[in-house]
Amino acid sequence: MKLKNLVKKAGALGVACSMALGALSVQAEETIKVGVLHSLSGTMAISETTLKDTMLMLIEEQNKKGGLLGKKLEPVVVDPASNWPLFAERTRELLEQHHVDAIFGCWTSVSRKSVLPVIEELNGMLFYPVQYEGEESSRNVFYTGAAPNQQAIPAVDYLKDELGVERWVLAGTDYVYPRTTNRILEAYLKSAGVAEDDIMINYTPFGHSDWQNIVAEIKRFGSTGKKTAVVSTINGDANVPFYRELGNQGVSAEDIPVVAFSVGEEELSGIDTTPLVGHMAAWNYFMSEDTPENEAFINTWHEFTGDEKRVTNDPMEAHYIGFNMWVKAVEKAGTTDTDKVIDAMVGVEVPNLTGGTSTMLPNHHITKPVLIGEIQDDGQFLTVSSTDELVPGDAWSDYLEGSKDLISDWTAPISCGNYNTKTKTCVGAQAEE
Amino acid sequence: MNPLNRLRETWRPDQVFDLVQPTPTFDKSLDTKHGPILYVEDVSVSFDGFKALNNLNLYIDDGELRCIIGPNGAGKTTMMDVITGKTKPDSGSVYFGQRINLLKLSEHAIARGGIGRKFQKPTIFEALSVFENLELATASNKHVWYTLNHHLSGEQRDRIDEVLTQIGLTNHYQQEAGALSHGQKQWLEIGMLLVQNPRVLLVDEPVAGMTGEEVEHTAQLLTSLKGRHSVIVVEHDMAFVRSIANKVTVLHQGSVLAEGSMDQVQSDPRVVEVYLGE
Amino acid sequence: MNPLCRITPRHTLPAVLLWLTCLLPLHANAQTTDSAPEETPSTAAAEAQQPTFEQLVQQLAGGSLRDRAATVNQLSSQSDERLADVFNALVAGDLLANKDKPPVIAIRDGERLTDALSGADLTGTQRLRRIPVNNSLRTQLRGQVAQLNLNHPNTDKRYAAVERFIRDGVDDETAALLRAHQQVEDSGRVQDAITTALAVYQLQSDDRAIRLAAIDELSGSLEQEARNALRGIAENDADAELRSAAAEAIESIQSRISFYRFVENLFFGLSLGSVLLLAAIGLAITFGVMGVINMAHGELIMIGAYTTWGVQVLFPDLIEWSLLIAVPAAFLITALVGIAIERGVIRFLYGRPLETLLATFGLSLVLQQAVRTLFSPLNRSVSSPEWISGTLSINPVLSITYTRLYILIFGLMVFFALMLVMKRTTLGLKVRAVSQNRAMARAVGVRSSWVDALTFGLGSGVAGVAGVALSQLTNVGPNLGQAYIIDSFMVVVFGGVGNLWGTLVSAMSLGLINNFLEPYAGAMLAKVLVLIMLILFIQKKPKGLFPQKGRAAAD
Amino acid sequence: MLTQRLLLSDRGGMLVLGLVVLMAIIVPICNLAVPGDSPLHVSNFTVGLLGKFLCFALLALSVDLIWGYAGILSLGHGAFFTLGGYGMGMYLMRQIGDRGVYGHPELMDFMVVLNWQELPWYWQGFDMFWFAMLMVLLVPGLLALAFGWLAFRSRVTGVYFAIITQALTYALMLAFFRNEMGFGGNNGLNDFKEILGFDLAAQATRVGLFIASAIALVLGYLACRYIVTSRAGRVIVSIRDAESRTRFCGYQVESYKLWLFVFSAMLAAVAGALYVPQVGIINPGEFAPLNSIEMVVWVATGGRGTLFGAIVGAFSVNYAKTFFTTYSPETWLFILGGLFVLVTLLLPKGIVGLFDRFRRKGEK
Repeated sequence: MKLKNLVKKAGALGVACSMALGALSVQAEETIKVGVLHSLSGTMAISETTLKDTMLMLIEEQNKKGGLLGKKLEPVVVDPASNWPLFAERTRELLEQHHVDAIFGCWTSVSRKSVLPVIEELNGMLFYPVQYEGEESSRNVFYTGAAPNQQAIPAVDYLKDELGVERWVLAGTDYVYPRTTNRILEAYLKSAGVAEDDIMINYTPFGHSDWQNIVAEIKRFGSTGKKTAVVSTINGDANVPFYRELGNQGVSAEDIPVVAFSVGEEELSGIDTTPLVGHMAAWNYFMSEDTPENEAFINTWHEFTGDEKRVTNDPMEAHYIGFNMWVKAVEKAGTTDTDKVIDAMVGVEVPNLTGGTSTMLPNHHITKPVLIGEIQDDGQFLTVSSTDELVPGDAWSDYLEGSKDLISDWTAPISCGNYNTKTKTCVGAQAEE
Repeated sequence: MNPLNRLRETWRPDQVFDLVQPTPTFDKSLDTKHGPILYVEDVSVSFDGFKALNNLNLYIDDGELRCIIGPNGAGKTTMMDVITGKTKPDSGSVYFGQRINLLKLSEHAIARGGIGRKFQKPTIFEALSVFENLELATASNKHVWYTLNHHLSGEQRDRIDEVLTQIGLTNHYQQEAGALSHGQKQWLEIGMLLVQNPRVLLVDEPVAGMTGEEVEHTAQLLTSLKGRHSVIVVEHDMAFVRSIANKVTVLHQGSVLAEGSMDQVQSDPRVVEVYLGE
Repeated sequence: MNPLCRITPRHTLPAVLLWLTCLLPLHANAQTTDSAPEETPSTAAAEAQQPTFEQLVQQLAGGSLRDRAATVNQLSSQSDERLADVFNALVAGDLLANKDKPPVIAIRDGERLTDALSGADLTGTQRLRRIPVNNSLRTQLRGQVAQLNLNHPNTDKRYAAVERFIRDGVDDETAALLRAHQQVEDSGRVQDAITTALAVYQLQSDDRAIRLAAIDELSGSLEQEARNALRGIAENDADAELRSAAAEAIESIQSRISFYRFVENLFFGLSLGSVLLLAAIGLAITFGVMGVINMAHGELIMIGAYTTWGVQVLFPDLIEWSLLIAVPAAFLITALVGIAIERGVIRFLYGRPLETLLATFGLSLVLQQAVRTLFSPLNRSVSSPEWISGTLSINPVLSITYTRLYILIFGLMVFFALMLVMKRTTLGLKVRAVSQNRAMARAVGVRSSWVDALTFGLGSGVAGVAGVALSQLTNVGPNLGQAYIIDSFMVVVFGGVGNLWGTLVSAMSLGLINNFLEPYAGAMLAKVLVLIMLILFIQKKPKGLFPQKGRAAAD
Repeated sequence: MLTQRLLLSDRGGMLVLGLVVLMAIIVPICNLAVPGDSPLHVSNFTVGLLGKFLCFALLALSVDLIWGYAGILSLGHGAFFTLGGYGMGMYLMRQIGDRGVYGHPELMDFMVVLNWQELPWYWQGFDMFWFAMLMVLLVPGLLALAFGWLAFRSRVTGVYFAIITQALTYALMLAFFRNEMGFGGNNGLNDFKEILGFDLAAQATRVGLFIASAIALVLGYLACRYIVTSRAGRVIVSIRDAESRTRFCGYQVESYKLWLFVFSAMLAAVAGALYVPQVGIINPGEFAPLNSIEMVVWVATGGRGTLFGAIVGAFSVNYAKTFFTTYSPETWLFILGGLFVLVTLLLPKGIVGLFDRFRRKGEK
């Protein structure tokens, strides 16, 4: 009797297991599949869900235009749940189980780092839409967000030259993007003759909510009579309490302006912006840009979401550019074969939403305009400065000890992500390839 | 105490490394040549200002069966807690034999040293069988590493059989302990004390909730222990106390009110007053 | 003198502003006439090509920001009486324009729109858009406006104006202005500020005696600019005596500052403590008194915060009152959710505290995702009413933010209200009875299930109320709860489970410790150190700061 | 005799263990030998997934040992798991050598970015596999020893213990997030190249790691069985059911708890060390208190107090998570959260208890 039950139990488990395996191996169909790898739950859902919707919209629009190479595009959405190992696992799933031809995804640096080995191993394509710290280059990744020289350095230039800022607070969340950006900025400022004493660097944990001390300290730091500004690489959730504390302690944008690299329209839509008016952000796109392309994009977005109040932001534009570049490259290559598309990508030009034309560079970064905007009380930005020409993204910073001699060039004959221009060699891991 | 001394006290080797201290070997040093095996002297305990024990003095002779009675709140259970190391008194001293200061030992060391305790509510390991209950309690090396590989010796098995007979559970030895009747659980708990071969047995209300027949059986069991072990019984049931005791101590408000034979005690006017006053 | 006496109620501000708009043109005139003599030659030369006031104002509507700045410059040399109105509106974002040629320029005052040039009523005109201003422009405008504000009836405004003079540097001309004003000034605070401003000005004098006197004067000032000016002398001046006098003055200022900084730190610590208290106090009931390890506590706080948002969305005209409405609303809603949780899940799990942990953990996931699905994963914007924003500045180095102050007071009020409920009402009595001995309480006729539901509802409701307060400090989004749950448990455990006083003391002391560690260790390490201290403390006192004593607690 | 004790008397365990062994044999064959287009082929993705589940199962085992048997709820087991993972991660990082993006022969890439000049002392020795593995066991073991010694000695129990273990893992998380700690901050350790000279991207290495995890799970299971079926195991259960009785039987309750806690921590660390090369990244997020709660939920779902229940729980909850995050990303938290509530309410003994109930019904 007991034995029989045991057998039954085993049988049930076996069936369950085989169902499990079967369910996970879905067969490919006659469409071009596009992987969408953005967290829909967990802490990052707040930022990434919008990007998933953007991708769905772009794919839908492309299908309306007749798809690509005569085939329909099919989005494959998975949820890596803000869990970094899960990002790697999902990437493997997208490439191995679903056989997607390109992946659009990731937000945080750590998620990209987690995905990187998998995407290289399985030779996929990843379009990464968020501003990041640089110091990386992969043949399989296309960086459509800003590198530090496309965001941080122009912003500091603006503060220095236009507002006459002499004292600098570099405040950031303690992770790799602020660390690297601040190191670059520190080196840059020092090279511009700013004294050590005039730079204050402060790091806080993720989601830091008690800013009383730090804001008080910034206030004191800014009270020496020299014009002071805060360069903020504070991440996501910590921003609201930070700005609220600034407002409450009476630090106005005229006294100590804050220029942020991670605060966009979407973040502002969750904040009462009245006390923020005049603080700044540096991006490559603002929703308030007055161009026909942007107007069309915003209209499509509102139509797609059915919500007239939804805002657009910089990473969305990055996906817009990245997706159009990929479409163009596939058309140019006439196939979705990864190697051919990767080769076709370099040099592709598509219009961006701010009235210019972005180009994919040999280092897999793109050219972008740099805009500085001031926050208005309606949660939008007022562009106060923009570069005259598009700035090419730089994978390796010129201001860091380890990387100033490195360049990235994925075209022949160099074909290397970290090529040392002095020793004329390809260093590190890629040396063998 | 100045801070330095206090620091020194906290970092005394036996305090710091008390986890790895060897078990004190009691029997060799247990010195009962002056008669009493347990000395409780001037012990006071208070909880939040309430004095549970108030300068209590109590001496138990080797091999004696002593009954302790007293109204609720007289401090009977607290006294047991102090002897077994569960509660540390505010003042006073408790000696086991002439030399062993019980206040310096932890509960398990006191138990290993030969003072067994039965709780008011039967506490046995309900998930284990009767035999396993006794096996766990059996006197042997109780260190972690030893128990990891240990099997019962023939001698220990014999001792368990013997106790099983003594407590009348021979036929139930495979049964899950949780399924025993209330009385049987009480006996099993006494049995668990016996397999440890204790010198002193503290038995808290052994017959509460028992049927008449069971009470009789318990009385027999306890009197049979006299001589080999010192037994301290705390009980409310006067008839039961009369049936087993030759010496009775009456506690009241944390100290000894009267001591003597059952008849002596019952005729003591202070005792009468305390009991009638209730 | 009590610094608090100097504070004027903030509510009078709008009324005063209105009055001001009537008065301003006069000062504007006065101002321009004052400075007229010096400027006359150049102004006269430029007069020929200079556009009219009307043209300039219309120019404001178009062009780039840089053009606008130039226009403002030109305007400031104009002596039109409408100028102050235009500037005030521009800096406040109340100057509107449409795309006509030439554009209609309107000034917005609440709902009312008036033409900036003709003063005609334009209320109801469509397609008027705000004329954008940026920081540098705003700074420029503020400087202009500040001069005009020196005679403002509001003390705060006058004070701010003098402050701005100090900051921008006092020259001969402004010094004369200030001296003149000092005679009529009746507020001590503004008097002091003017004295400082003049002393800063005198530091630059050629007369050594005047400079020494100025240093002496400034040694009593807490103004940052005063210190900077002194520092300049202490470091660079050629005169050794002046240098040492300045250094001494700085030292005496520094010792006062460090005292105020200590007071500030104390306040920061207490304020952080009050946030912890609010977050933890509901848990002190559900976990401390009832023994339910309520992992969904954070989500109840979140629901409270969302209620505030909901109130503001439902009654957009009542922003000033929204918090007062939200407090009872949040209490009711979260209490109901709490009662639902208790009846639906927790009542089956009494006596199994560790299993309540698992079930409520599941619930917290469900609640979070529910909020994501219902309200989107984005943060919601909760605005702060006027009366809660801003600072109470006691002196130039010590100011206390109203939000923090109110939250501190609010936290204590909630605490004492809860204390009263627990100690003075029959519900409190029954709660304590049930928590100590469920069977006994039932035997004496307490309906324990009813008490359980109400107690849990009470704890949850308090969590919701905390959410209202937190919505003024932090993000209102699905992750709000998770940010506070661990801290809340730490506070309750540190204080001693089942002891409300313990919760208060532990929240405040954790807040203070954290705050005093932060400057030395950094925000991150400070938190780690506090946690380690907590772990070690629990080893020493396993039942927290104020353990429950007696026989019942022994087991 | 030992076989009888460890296996034969434990039918559910035999069954589960049998399945694990079967999986460890079939999956590699189906992955390596069966051609890719065959329906029997098991993809690399599935191998990785199952390998991860095996590590989680080992971790669940360690939680169950301490919670299910000794009744000590630790909400900080994620700390030991992650520390083990970091030990392995440090070894793997050192194996990168000069193949990092900056080509520095000794320093990790993130150290170059932080402008560090030399390798911190605590990174020394991790280039040797044996040393790294020793540390994988020792560091979490010593942490558990110190922490447990303090906590058990002062009789911190139940809820209090749960909360301070949570504080422990939370403190570690915050500490490891700091870049100054020298463990790569939020990015953690990633981009590993090879283990013991085998290329981590190679299929065979993955299968090897998968088999190693299966072996670790089986050995871990047998070790746990050995403990719980010994007399020490009975003492441990007695401590759970009647702590003071056990104490008055002469057992030093604290040292039993302590050694079990240390053993459990080491088991968790081994799981972490095997987990890291398979998922390719370790970062402080693994320390998050929520992760540790989730581990407890696996055990509760599977059935606490039965070792194989922990394995069943780890596999089923994680499988459900994988399944729902793929096929119903918007609602998986509802389903998972609801599952936890229902399991605690309706299945106090977990899935295993459910089977038992069916069996008992069948017997009637």
